[in-house]
Amino acid sequence: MFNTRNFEKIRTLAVVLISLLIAFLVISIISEHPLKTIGIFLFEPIRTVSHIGNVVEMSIPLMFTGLSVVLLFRTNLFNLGAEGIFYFAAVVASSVAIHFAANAFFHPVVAVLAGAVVGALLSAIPGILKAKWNVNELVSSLMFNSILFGVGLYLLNYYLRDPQSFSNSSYKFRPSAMLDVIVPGTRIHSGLIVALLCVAAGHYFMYRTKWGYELRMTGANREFAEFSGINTTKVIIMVHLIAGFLAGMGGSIEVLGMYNRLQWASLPGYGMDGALVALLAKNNPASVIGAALFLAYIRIGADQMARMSDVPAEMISIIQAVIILLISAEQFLKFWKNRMLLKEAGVRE
Amino acid sequence: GSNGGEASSGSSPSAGNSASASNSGALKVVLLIPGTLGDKSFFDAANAGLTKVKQELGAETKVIEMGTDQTKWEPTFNDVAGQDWDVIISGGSQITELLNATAEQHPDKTFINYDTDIQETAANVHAYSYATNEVSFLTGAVAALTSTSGMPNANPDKLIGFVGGMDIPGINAFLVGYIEGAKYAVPDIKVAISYAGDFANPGKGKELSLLQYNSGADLIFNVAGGTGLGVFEAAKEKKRYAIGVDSDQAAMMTGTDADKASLIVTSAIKKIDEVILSAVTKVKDGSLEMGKLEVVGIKENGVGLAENSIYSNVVPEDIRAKVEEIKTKLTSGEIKVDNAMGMDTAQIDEIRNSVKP
Amino acid sequence: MNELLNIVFSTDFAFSILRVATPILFAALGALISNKAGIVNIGLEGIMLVSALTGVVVSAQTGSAWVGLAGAVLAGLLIAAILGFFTLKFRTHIILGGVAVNMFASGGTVFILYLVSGDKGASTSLKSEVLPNVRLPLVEDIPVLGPILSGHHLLTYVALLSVVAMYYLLKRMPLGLRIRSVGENPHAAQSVGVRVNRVQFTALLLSGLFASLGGAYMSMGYLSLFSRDMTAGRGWIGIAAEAVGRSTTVGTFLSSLVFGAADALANALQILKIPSELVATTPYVTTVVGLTVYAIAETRLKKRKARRHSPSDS
Amino acid sequence: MSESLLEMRGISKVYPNGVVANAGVNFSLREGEIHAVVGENGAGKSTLMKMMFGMEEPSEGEMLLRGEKVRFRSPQDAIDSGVGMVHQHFMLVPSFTVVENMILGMEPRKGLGINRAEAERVTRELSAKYNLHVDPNARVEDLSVGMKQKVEILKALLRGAQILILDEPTAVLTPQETEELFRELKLLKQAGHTIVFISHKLKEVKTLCDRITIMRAGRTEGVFETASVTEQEISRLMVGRDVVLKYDKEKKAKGKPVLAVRDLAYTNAAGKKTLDRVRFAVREGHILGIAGVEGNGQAELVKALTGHLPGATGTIDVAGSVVAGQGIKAVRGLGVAYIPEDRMRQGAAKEASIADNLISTRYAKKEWNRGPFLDRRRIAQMSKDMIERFKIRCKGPEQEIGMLSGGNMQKVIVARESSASPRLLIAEQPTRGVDVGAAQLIHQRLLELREQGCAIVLLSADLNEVLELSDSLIVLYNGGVAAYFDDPSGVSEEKLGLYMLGLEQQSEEEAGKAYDL
Ligand SMILES: Nc1ncnc2c1ncn2[C@@H]1O[C@H](COP(=O)(O)OP(=O)(O)OP(=O)(O)O)[C@@H](O)[C@H]1O
Ligand SMILES: Nc1ncnc2c1ncn2[C@@H]1O[C@H](COP(=O)(O)OP(=O)(O)OP(=O)(O)O)[C@@H](O)[C@H]1O
Ligand SMILES: [Mg+2]
Ligand SMILES: [Mg+2]
Repeated sequence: MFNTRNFEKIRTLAVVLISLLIAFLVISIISEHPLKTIGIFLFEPIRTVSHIGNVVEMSIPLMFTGLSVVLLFRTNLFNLGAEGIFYFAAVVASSVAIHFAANAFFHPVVAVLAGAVVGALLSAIPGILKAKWNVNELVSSLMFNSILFGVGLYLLNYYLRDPQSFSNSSYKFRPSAMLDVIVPGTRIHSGLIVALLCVAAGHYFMYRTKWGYELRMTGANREFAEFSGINTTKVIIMVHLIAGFLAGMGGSIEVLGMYNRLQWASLPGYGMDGALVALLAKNNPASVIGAALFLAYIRIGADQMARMSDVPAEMISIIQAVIILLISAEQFLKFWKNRMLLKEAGVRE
Repeated sequence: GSNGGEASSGSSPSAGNSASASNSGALKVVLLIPGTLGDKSFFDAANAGLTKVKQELGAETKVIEMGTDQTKWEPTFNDVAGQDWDVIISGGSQITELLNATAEQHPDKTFINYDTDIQETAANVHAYSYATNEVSFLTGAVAALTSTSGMPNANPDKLIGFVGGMDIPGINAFLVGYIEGAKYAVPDIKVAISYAGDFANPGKGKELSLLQYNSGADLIFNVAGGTGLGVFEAAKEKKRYAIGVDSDQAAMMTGTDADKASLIVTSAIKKIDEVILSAVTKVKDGSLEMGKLEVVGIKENGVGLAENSIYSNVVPEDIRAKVEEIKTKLTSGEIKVDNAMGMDTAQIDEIRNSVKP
Repeated sequence: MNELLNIVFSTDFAFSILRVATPILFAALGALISNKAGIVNIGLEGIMLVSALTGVVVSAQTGSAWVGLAGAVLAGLLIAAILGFFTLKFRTHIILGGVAVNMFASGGTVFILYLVSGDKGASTSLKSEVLPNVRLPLVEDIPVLGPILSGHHLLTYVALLSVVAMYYLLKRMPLGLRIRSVGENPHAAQSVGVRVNRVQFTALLLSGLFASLGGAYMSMGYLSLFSRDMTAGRGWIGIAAEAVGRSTTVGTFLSSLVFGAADALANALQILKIPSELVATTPYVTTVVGLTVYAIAETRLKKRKARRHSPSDS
Repeated sequence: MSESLLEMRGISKVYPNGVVANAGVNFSLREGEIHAVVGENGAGKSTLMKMMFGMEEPSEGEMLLRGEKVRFRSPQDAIDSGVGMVHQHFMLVPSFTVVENMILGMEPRKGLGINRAEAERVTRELSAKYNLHVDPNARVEDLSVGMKQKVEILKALLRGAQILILDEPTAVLTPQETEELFRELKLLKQAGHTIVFISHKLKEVKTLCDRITIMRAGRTEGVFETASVTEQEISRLMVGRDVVLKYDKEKKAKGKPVLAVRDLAYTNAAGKKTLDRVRFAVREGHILGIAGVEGNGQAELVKALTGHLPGATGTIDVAGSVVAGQGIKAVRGLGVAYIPEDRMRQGAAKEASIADNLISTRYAKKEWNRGPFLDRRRIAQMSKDMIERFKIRCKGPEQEIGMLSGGNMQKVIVARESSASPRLLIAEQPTRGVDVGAAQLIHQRLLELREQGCAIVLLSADLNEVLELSDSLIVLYNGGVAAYFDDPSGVSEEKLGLYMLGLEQQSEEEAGKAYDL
């Protein structure tokens, strides 16, 4: 157990524990019944089937954006554009859900694919800029988030908005476009199956196919990949396309699975959360499932806590910040690993 | 008004737990906020209404903030409907479908939707809609009369302003009433109109207002949520007037910034607190008619101007008398105000162009 | 149209450019100094937000705008220090650190506002103070320019002076030399005894300082209150301005002004009824286009030079 | 031991990636000596020196300076104690001027700003004093390698270094420049400085140094007076066995031409002609050595050969196909293999496994795939074979290549590039920074390929290596072919040095014989 091979796992566990400890500290300062409150935070999400359902529902968009970000990060591309694409794809899927008619099988398929394809194409723009002219993908993707939000909101307000409604909400989706609930008693929808399939596909793609190999090598050392004969320009564009496809799919599935109209007047935040999921998953596609569930779990816990106790849900943003800072802290607990290494190298004792 | 902190601690933390069954007689009323408290507007007003319900009717109450992530609303509704509350209150167009759907699944409970524009209403729901056009008609009259008055910060230009959050029907409902009221009071009045495109950017609200004030407007009607806070900032900087919206926005500042508050001559209020109190009172004596959307206007005391001390001190007697007169005409139906809900863009443009400076 | 021209060519409008550009400029200077040291600080928006809140809360508690400003600056420095501690000591990835700061700020400010005032929306129940506007004695008498340059908020002048200070720092001061060396070749800097971490930490603190001034400006002058998410993307526009200004002091300053002017113009253009959602995207579109044009031009230039030289040789 | 100026005891170092670079090392330095540290690549020499200079902190162990316990937490501490270091890789800020590089970290001040005049004055003074002439206002990126090294030494002296550590200073120098450096070092020694000198060239060590510390696999193998050991003995201690420095290779009949380079020319973005009408040819089973001081066109030549130099004119034929304008992928498709100079950047992906690194040039081929998936079993089998054949010291094919020592990493690269039966191999510094044992293995592999009829272009700064392996040899100077030798075995290093420095030049006709079809 306590050897260097398990180090990363132990470290992740330690970070989670520390974060929960901080959560407990914050709660004790604010709450009049800290023990009860933390109890709600920790156990309420699994107390009833419907709460478990809430956790799973929330993890679905996180899986999509998480997987999308994993692919990008793994290619060493610091692109945080999943956020804008998630939003914009939801707008696209909504228009298909509103303005086109089809049967209950094809309608969601067409709407989700439309969102995903548009997402892929939009994502390709910073990809091409990066691959061909080395335009910093971080800056361009952040800019794209704001651009896509502005344009998406414009489309929502001018082409999709229900004139009967007071706020920015679209017309109702046609019922045929909405995703089916697959677990009775919850709102877990068929998007979960798609998400799990995508994660599995992502895993096999990354570790078993030559395209995944190209992706990993480009990420590990672009120059090396280039010299080995890998067309890294193509790889970077391909990864952006796939990542955009996934993020777009996530946005489309979220809106068709969880809403009956589009009402987002601000970016929903799942793209940035995707970076957090990717971090927790250590950039491994398969671990995205656990990471997304974990994040959804603590958020639902925080919501329940806000509802049932005297601590507001915004507390969770502190916990999330701590988790991000510590999880990606390479040197955190490294001294301990070094000691183990010296031991294993036989220098000590 | 009261604040969220009181609301949360005022209700027992265990109230959410259905196991802790209630002491017999008291009515159990829960309010679900589709957002968070502290907006100094609908949500705080609803919360104030609930506080009145608790104080005046002796009901057991609880407020739940559901946050802005809409995916969390449905599970909250289901949780709450499954508990032993007698009356479940929520409001807003965005929540209406969900509220109706939940009500249908729980026919034994009474639901109140305190603010919606949607006609459909489930059999055990009583819904309210506010005649914002009527109250805006009054603010328009106040604004136009102010602009042409000899009030210290008014100028001779016949120009007033309007800053909206977004160019959407809900905001334009205010605008149309405002314009019609202004024209009714001063036929050749001009109205400068801006939309911020954002409900949470007070900086932008301030810039837009400064432009309007600089071009000669001496009063701006703010219908822009958080962005509107910037309108008051501009009013203070330029020493011009403003009118608040949704709740008495002068009242929330008198304690902290009296100068600024004294420039907010009045506010167009949705009397959500009154409406909630009266609805729950009617539930108690069994007189609330269910399955109905009730439009509450000036006549029903669902909307009105904030007639606070600033209004009576700052606005001259003759203007107030004129406003009273209009109010009577609105109540009697002598004046009918157009409603922007359901108008198309061309119609609204026509109205906007009629007062273009 | 006439109306519009009247607005745009008024001194009020010129005055408003500086006013609108101030927070953008602060954020851009924050981005510049950290980038020069090789650290990409994308947490500026979050730092601004935290400082905006702190300024309001502290000035309300103490009744002094100056103490409030000090509080805002300290809060900004503290966040920058935490970010620096994790990224430099624990090697947290800087971009993710920035994501963490922003995530913390958007929820955390609401959380703290609630704890302090019981409100989650705005700080109107707090009696906070603002910093003064300043009239420049001689300048204000100059025709046309006087009314444009005088009478701004104190922090607007601080921002302008910061540009000069930044130029001097980077070009002339030992710290500037070290910051640039650390950004360009940290190993070289380290090998001559420059404490790379310390210099980067300093740069990050300076970055936090500028962002915090931007935040204080938002809530203690430009406006006199805090409301949730009130920075409304100004930190990101600052990052954009730094990128368009190609990481030079002068370029960053100019592009901040241009973005400020564009924003002011967009407000004035309300008369033309261009959808505000689209107008709001202009700085971002400009940045992407600008970066792309620069990058393509650079690639082309390299190729052209090579081609121009070669044929004559063979 | 009390006479020690500086002593390190029981030093261990673990890098963050898990490499144990030093394990219980003892090292001591006498005042006024020139002390050599030798050892295979990855033996931990640089690491030990970096700890002495405060750039890395020891994981364990202690250090004494003049008998006092010291702990350097940063180079500044070391500099304050009079330790200076010239690194294996230059530590200069390219866009800064010489003066700016000199004063960085110890800027003379005037008010808040830097006192530029004073900075320039001290630079001029110091370079005059030590006879190390440089232009104070030149940008460092424009300087030659030798110049850069002078700046490095001046930097250390300006900081008052009494102990001067030189990590492989001669690896990039010509024999003439090396001699000049040695003269300067001896002067410094006379002036009372103590010098640590790291080199793989045992001959240099023998001529320059007083004592030698030998390192192997992160540990010290012993300390010797230079006079008391022979080169053979040192080698044996470094590698743990005898090393053959001579190779028997048969002169072979000329095969078909594989590579033909004609009139290759290139002018870089700055307008400098970096390749000038280069002509040469290489035949099957033939090794062409290319010697030259770094920066005389080798880098551009290799780029052109691997299809990486758009804008170059002239023709390059590989087995009848024109290379110009094609990317490296197409070039590799023609049967070209390439061992890059910089193994960390172009040769390997550090975080990827050994197996992943071995397959990088052929993963796309049908035989390594089964349907849409890579044939993992086959790849694992191949990796195991390679590890065995090339004696790669590792835990297995799945280990990260970044955890290996430099020499073993280089073996992985050579294994990959040489096992695809290439028609042409371009080997750029194949043994740079590699220990003698590994170098020998690599040399043997190159000769095996030659036996199999592969054409090889060998570029190396190690003249001994070029002379020993090549069938013929060209010298590059200023982008052009300065000399061609049909039979390198008769050429001395000194003579080569004259051509490399441009002091002599063959006639065009003589040099043109390199292009002999
Ligand atoms: N975005 C821009 N818009 C307009 N002009 C620009 C822009 N970016 C750069 N410039 C111009 O390019 C020049 C670049 O400035 P300069 O190189 O003097 O920067 P600097 O302040 O010295 O920066 P550094 O200290 O990093 O070198 C300026 O004179 C400015 O006019
Ligand atoms: N910064 C680093 N991080 C991780 N590992 C390192 C680092 N620097 C060196 N190593 C590893 O430590 C070991 C010792 O390296 P070091 O550079 O000290 O060897 P050396 O004796 O100087 O070799 P050479 O002759 O090649 O310069 C090698 O395995 C090397 O890969
Ligand atoms: Mg007037
Ligand atoms: Mg070394």
